[in-house]
Amino acid sequence: MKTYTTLCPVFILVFASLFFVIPDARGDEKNARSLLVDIVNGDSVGQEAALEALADESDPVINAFYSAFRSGNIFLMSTADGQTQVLIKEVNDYSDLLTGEAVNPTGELSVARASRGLRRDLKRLVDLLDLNSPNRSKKIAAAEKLGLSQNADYLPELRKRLPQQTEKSVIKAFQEGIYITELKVGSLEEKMRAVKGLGKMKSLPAKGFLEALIEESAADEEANRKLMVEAKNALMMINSHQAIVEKVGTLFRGLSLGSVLLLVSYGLAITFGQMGVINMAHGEFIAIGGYTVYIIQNFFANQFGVGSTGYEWYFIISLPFAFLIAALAGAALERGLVQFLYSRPLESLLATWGVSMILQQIFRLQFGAANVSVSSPEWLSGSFSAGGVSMSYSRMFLIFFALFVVVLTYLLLNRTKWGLHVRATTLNRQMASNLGVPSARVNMLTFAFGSGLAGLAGAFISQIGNVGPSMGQTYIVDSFMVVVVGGVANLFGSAISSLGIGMIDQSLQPVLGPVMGKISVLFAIILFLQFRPGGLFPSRSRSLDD
Amino acid sequence: MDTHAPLYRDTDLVLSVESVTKSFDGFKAINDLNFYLGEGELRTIIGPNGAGKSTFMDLITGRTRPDEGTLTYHQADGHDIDLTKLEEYEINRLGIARKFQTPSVYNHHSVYDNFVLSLNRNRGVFPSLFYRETKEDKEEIEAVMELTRLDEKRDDMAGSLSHGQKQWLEIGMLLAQKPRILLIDEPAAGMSDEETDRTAELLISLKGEQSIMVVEHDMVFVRQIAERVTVLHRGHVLKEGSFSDVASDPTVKEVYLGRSKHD
Amino acid sequence: MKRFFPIDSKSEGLTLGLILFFVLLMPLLNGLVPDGSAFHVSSFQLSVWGKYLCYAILAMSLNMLWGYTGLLCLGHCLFFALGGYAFGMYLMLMIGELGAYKSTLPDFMVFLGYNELPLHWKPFYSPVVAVLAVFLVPGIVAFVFGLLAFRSRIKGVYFSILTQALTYAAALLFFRNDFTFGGNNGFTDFKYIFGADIRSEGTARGLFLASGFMLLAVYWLIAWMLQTKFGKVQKAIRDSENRVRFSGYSTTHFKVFIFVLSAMIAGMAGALYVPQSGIINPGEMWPTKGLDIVVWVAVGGRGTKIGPIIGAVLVNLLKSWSTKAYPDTWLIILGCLFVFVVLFMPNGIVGLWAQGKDLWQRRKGAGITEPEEAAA
Amino acid sequence: MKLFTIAASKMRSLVIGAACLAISGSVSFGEEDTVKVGVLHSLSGTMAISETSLRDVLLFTFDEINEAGGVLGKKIEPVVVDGASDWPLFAEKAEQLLVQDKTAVTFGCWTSVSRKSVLPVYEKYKGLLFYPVQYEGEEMSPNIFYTAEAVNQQAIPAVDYLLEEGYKKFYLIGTDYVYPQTTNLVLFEYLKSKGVPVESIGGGLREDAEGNVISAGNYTPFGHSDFQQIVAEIKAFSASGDACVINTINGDANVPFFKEFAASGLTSEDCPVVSFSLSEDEFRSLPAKDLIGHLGCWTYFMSIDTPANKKFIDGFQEWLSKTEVTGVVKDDRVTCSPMVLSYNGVYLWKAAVEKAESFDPEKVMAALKSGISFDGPGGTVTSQENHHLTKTVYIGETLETGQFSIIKSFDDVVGEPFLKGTFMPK
Repeated sequence: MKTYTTLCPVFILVFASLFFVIPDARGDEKNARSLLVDIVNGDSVGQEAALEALADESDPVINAFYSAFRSGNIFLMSTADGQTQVLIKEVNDYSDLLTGEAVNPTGELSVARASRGLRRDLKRLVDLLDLNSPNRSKKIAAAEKLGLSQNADYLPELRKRLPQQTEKSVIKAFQEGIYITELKVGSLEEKMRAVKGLGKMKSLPAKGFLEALIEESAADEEANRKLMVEAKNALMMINSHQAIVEKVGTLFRGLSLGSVLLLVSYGLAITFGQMGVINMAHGEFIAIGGYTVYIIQNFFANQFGVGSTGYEWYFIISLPFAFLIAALAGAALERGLVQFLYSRPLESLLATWGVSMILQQIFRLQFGAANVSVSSPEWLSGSFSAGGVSMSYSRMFLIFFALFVVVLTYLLLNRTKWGLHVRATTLNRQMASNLGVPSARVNMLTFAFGSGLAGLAGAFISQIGNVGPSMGQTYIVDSFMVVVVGGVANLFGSAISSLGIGMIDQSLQPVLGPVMGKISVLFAIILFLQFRPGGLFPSRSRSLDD
Repeated sequence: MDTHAPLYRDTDLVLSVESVTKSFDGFKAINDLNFYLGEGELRTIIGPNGAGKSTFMDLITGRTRPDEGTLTYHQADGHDIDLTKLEEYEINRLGIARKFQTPSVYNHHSVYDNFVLSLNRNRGVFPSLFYRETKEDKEEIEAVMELTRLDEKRDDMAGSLSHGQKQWLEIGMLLAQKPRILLIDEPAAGMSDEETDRTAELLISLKGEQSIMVVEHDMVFVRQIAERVTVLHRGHVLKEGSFSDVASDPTVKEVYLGRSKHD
Repeated sequence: MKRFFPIDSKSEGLTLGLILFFVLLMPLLNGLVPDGSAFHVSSFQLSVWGKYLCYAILAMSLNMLWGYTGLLCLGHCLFFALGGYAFGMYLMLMIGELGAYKSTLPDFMVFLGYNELPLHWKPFYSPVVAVLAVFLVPGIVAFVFGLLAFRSRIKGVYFSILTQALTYAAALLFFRNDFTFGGNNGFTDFKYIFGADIRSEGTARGLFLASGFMLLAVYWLIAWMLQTKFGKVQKAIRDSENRVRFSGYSTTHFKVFIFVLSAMIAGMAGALYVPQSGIINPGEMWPTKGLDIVVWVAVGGRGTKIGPIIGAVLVNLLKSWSTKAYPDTWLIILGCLFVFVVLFMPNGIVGLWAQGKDLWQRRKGAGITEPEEAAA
Repeated sequence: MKLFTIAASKMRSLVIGAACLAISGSVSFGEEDTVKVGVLHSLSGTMAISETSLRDVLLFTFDEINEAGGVLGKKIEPVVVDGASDWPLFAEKAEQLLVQDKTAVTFGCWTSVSRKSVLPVYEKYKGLLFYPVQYEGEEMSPNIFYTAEAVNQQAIPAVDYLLEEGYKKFYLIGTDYVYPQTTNLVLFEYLKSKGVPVESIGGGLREDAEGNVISAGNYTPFGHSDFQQIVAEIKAFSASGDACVINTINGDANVPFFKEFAASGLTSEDCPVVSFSLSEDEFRSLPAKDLIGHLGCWTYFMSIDTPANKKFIDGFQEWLSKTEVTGVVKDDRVTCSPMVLSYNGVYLWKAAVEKAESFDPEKVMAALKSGISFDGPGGTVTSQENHHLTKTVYIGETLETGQFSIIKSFDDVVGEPFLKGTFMPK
């Protein structure tokens, strides 16, 4: 394995080369692929030159190369004739970096690694190349990123490409990048224009730079008075916009936290709310869901290879499995234990707590005490950004799925015979049973359904959090709170309360910090229940005497 | 329907309920109810399911609060007390005792202790800690046990009594409180014919000493004890009068038999 | 006489006598029997048993609430910890300048850059204040929470869940470093208690005796209360709260009183526990600890006087033994025990006798004994 | 009340049992050719995630030493107890090891609170404890030897490296307990002493009434699972480039943090995260592809290419394959710094015992203080007078395999437990 030296100053040269045509180090024309091979094989001088030359290229292979290089998927292979061939591995297939032809590696492979500096340079190169990307959001991100670096070298590049842009949002991003850079490197006149422009477009990223500008200018107040006034104006506009953006951001984050709470507590709302069983092992059903995803992920990784199209499906496939396996475990628990305890809810608490301890230790013995790693499929990675608010795809998916669960549960409970039976049993177990509701089966199915929902929740949590033996413990107190606040036996109430708690938690966090935020929410809930002991939507169907 | 003028003015009143309304989620369980109970009177309240009988009892005993209207208790010394401001135990201490539909006794206490707990004294936290049974207390309990024919069961756990005996025990516990008003919810439910007869006898024997309100479904029983009957319908007094008057009233018949006309 | 010696039977008296004998014997074996002897009790053993006695007191206090009044508190660990913290504050100040920083301030304060002792710490130089606080702090917390909860008729499962949330929130609060109670590390490394060296054998004996006598005192208190009318009301609330309320009792007052008393006893147990365990940290308030206590009571037999003591000692002995003998599977063993107890021994170990008798009678087809069952 | 007959008999047997237990405890059946050594780690509960590995490596080390003839001719007889992530239980178990089992030395503890909990016990019985996990310092018990990394063997070199790399903005984030708070406070002072302006240190500051900074950085509760807000803040903080994150988040909470970090589109090229609590072992539970290029700083990495390390890893893997101890996970095992520091600890103890020619903790400690060297898998370590070790510090960046590739090393860094105030402007 070769080591490479850091190439920071090289980068500046790359841009210089955009204007002054520096003769290629080798003298002959090279395509992007051969330049990339140079980067892998070359010494620091060769890399420098190759990087410079690459800046003019726009071959998509550069992007693929970059992600392969950073994740150890570029290989060196000694061929029979003593030459070294550079291979790139995408999913499970190797191809020759130089020619792009598929290769079946025969010799010994060694991983080629990029140094941190080289990777950073490559990343900037990729960012720069993204200016030409057909993908709109990549283009915007690139323009913003370059602008934020306030590097004079990028200015001409941005200016040059601005007129070519057609889409409004892209134009805005380019203009923003130019302005922000001008704040630092422009003439006074340019600065004035930039400040005004940034204020007008309510540029959030510019905020810090404007503040810095004001501070700098304060030193020489006389000369910069006008600029300072303008900058303060712009800052005011930005601040008011920022307040809105923050609210929207908080809303989204609250919604997403609320959806997590909803998913983890909905199963409990059914087993606890509808059936009156205090299932302390609820958290372990969540863990069952998480581990199911883990097993299926490993299976797919073995079967199709990480990153393959087949692998990308693992998460979707694992959802029904997570549901089913948790539901089966739930059914087993109901038959084996819970059914004997319907008349003694507080004892179901104790017994299921014992079950929870057993399950946790079984997870530990089976999967090891450490958490296991579950990675998101490509289509759930990354985020979507709109007007300064960034929303990750996994969280957006989560919100939609929470909605789906709510609707599905509603339909099941209100449009099916089973649902009718469940509701009847909730109202009066004895009566329903006397009226011919097959209560044993209904109970089992209900409990299984609730547990299945917990499994689904676990599947989702695997995408945003831990999968481990005690992952369920994190959520158990929260889940009970959600159900109690919503009003036991009222699923709609649980949905509302989880969203509400999520929102309040997220709006308190920026003010109080995560720890005090959470504590305040808990105390608020305790107080709230003093005034509304039945929760948001109290049920009146309880028999009168206790 | 127009509101009734007070129907009962010929004896002293113990309880006046005026223009009381109570609704749950927009459903008016009690709707502009007016009701008066006289000293020593035995009143029976009947009405179809959902007429608001239980809610009515809940309102008197402080279990729920009215949205509108007044509930006034007339003390023996002439003072009036607003019941809507008081908690259940305070109302009970005024002398209003209530028996629930399903027998509500202390299953894990002996019959004797059930009565001890029902005596109308030493009911605060500290008085109960330092309470000592007096001769008087014993005598009172013996008397009630005899009345309810539970003296042979005195050391048995209440939980081991038969359903009918539990009903009697609860009635006895009410009597041990020496209340001025007895509210009794379906006393005959689950009793054998013989027990029902005895219950009727007991209630009639109490008449005059205590004011009694009985909510009952069993018409045979109602006929046995009824002096004055109030018919509740949709949270409102539909008819008030003697049993025969009420039984022959066409609207009452309609309410009980042909409700579809109104719905 | 029974009024002041509220013992129901000879066997109960015998049991109590045995406990007293045990409490007196252990320190004697520790102090009088020489180290090499087979009958010597090491001060380690003594402090382990001292801790079990504290657990037993804690279990008794919960049983008072759950077994006899039907209020299942999942946050009883909070009161235990609060009592422990209150006494721990005194112990921390008694370290004086013997800490790592040779400062009069507790180490963690020096550590976090405090220049001066926070105001609410100052009274804890006085052992009298500390002992009062051991009762008052849990008492006040229980009073405020209980008053709010019982007034708004929160009961059953709701009450349990709320108490769990309370202790969870409190634990998060105490985990904070700037809450002035040492954050996650809590209080450790005590040196002196009432002027005596906390590490000496004599102190260990003293603490053990104190725990033992407190256990007997609490036992006496509970037994005495049970045979008063108050005790009957307590059980009546468990069976039918409405009937009690409609018999002219303010169940709210009774419940608050019991809750506060129980919290104070738990606090006292915590205060006795801390010098013997040598540490108090917010982990003691974590919701699972609250469940632990419930399990002790359930295993021993709730609603019985002796059950919680048996349960607390037995479960802890089992835990202590199994964590060493089966480090990998002890959780499974314990979990199975809970499930077994709930399913087959609803009245715990103490209830086995009655259960066996009942079974025998039923087989004979005679007698109806209702299983003792606490109201939910 | 017949209930009590059974109660009484139960109680009776309980008391007898108790007496028996007490008696058995006081008798020790010490065999002449073995020496008892305690292993005190959490094998259940929340900390089992990390601590079970240390138990495994300790048992391996004992076997390795026993095969080579033991210590002073005696075979090591391990006594393994479970602290169960329960701190008072740690103290109890420590006392049990010292009093009942009469162990010559204990290797154990992970969290600071567990160490704080057992510290008085070791001081009371004049025992000896080896503590192997990076910690906040500010402690030097006469009865504890800290093979652990002190703050100046992790955080300071890491920051030096970042400054050297040209990073200008530092965001501090951690779990709300003593180690992160202390480390961040020390770093805050250090960064300021290096000329980093206060505005460039992110995460928030808290000051006391007199304006002294008493807390720097953003803190979350244990097991925190929602990092949306914090990552949004970091994204804004790093927008202007040259920013990095200094992460002292503990255990589990790292997973949601890194998942959120990656999901927001941030990569190590934009804003690297340097973590002090994430070793190879913890990395197994993190999705490696989200972590490429983030940094770690330890005194050992599994990827160290030396014969000593190769021998250690091979030996451990071989031991794993044939061990019959229950609960040992045999597949996909890695080695990491706390494991190696445990390993080093055992060998240092052995060397010290041999130097002192005694198992007496006080003599062993004296030998340790005189300076004993051991060529461990992470390079040579030397015990110091102040109960800490001099060792080599490595900076590594994570690869997609969950391993670290070493990018810089600092030789012979002296462990210094008391750092607070060191970097304050005088």
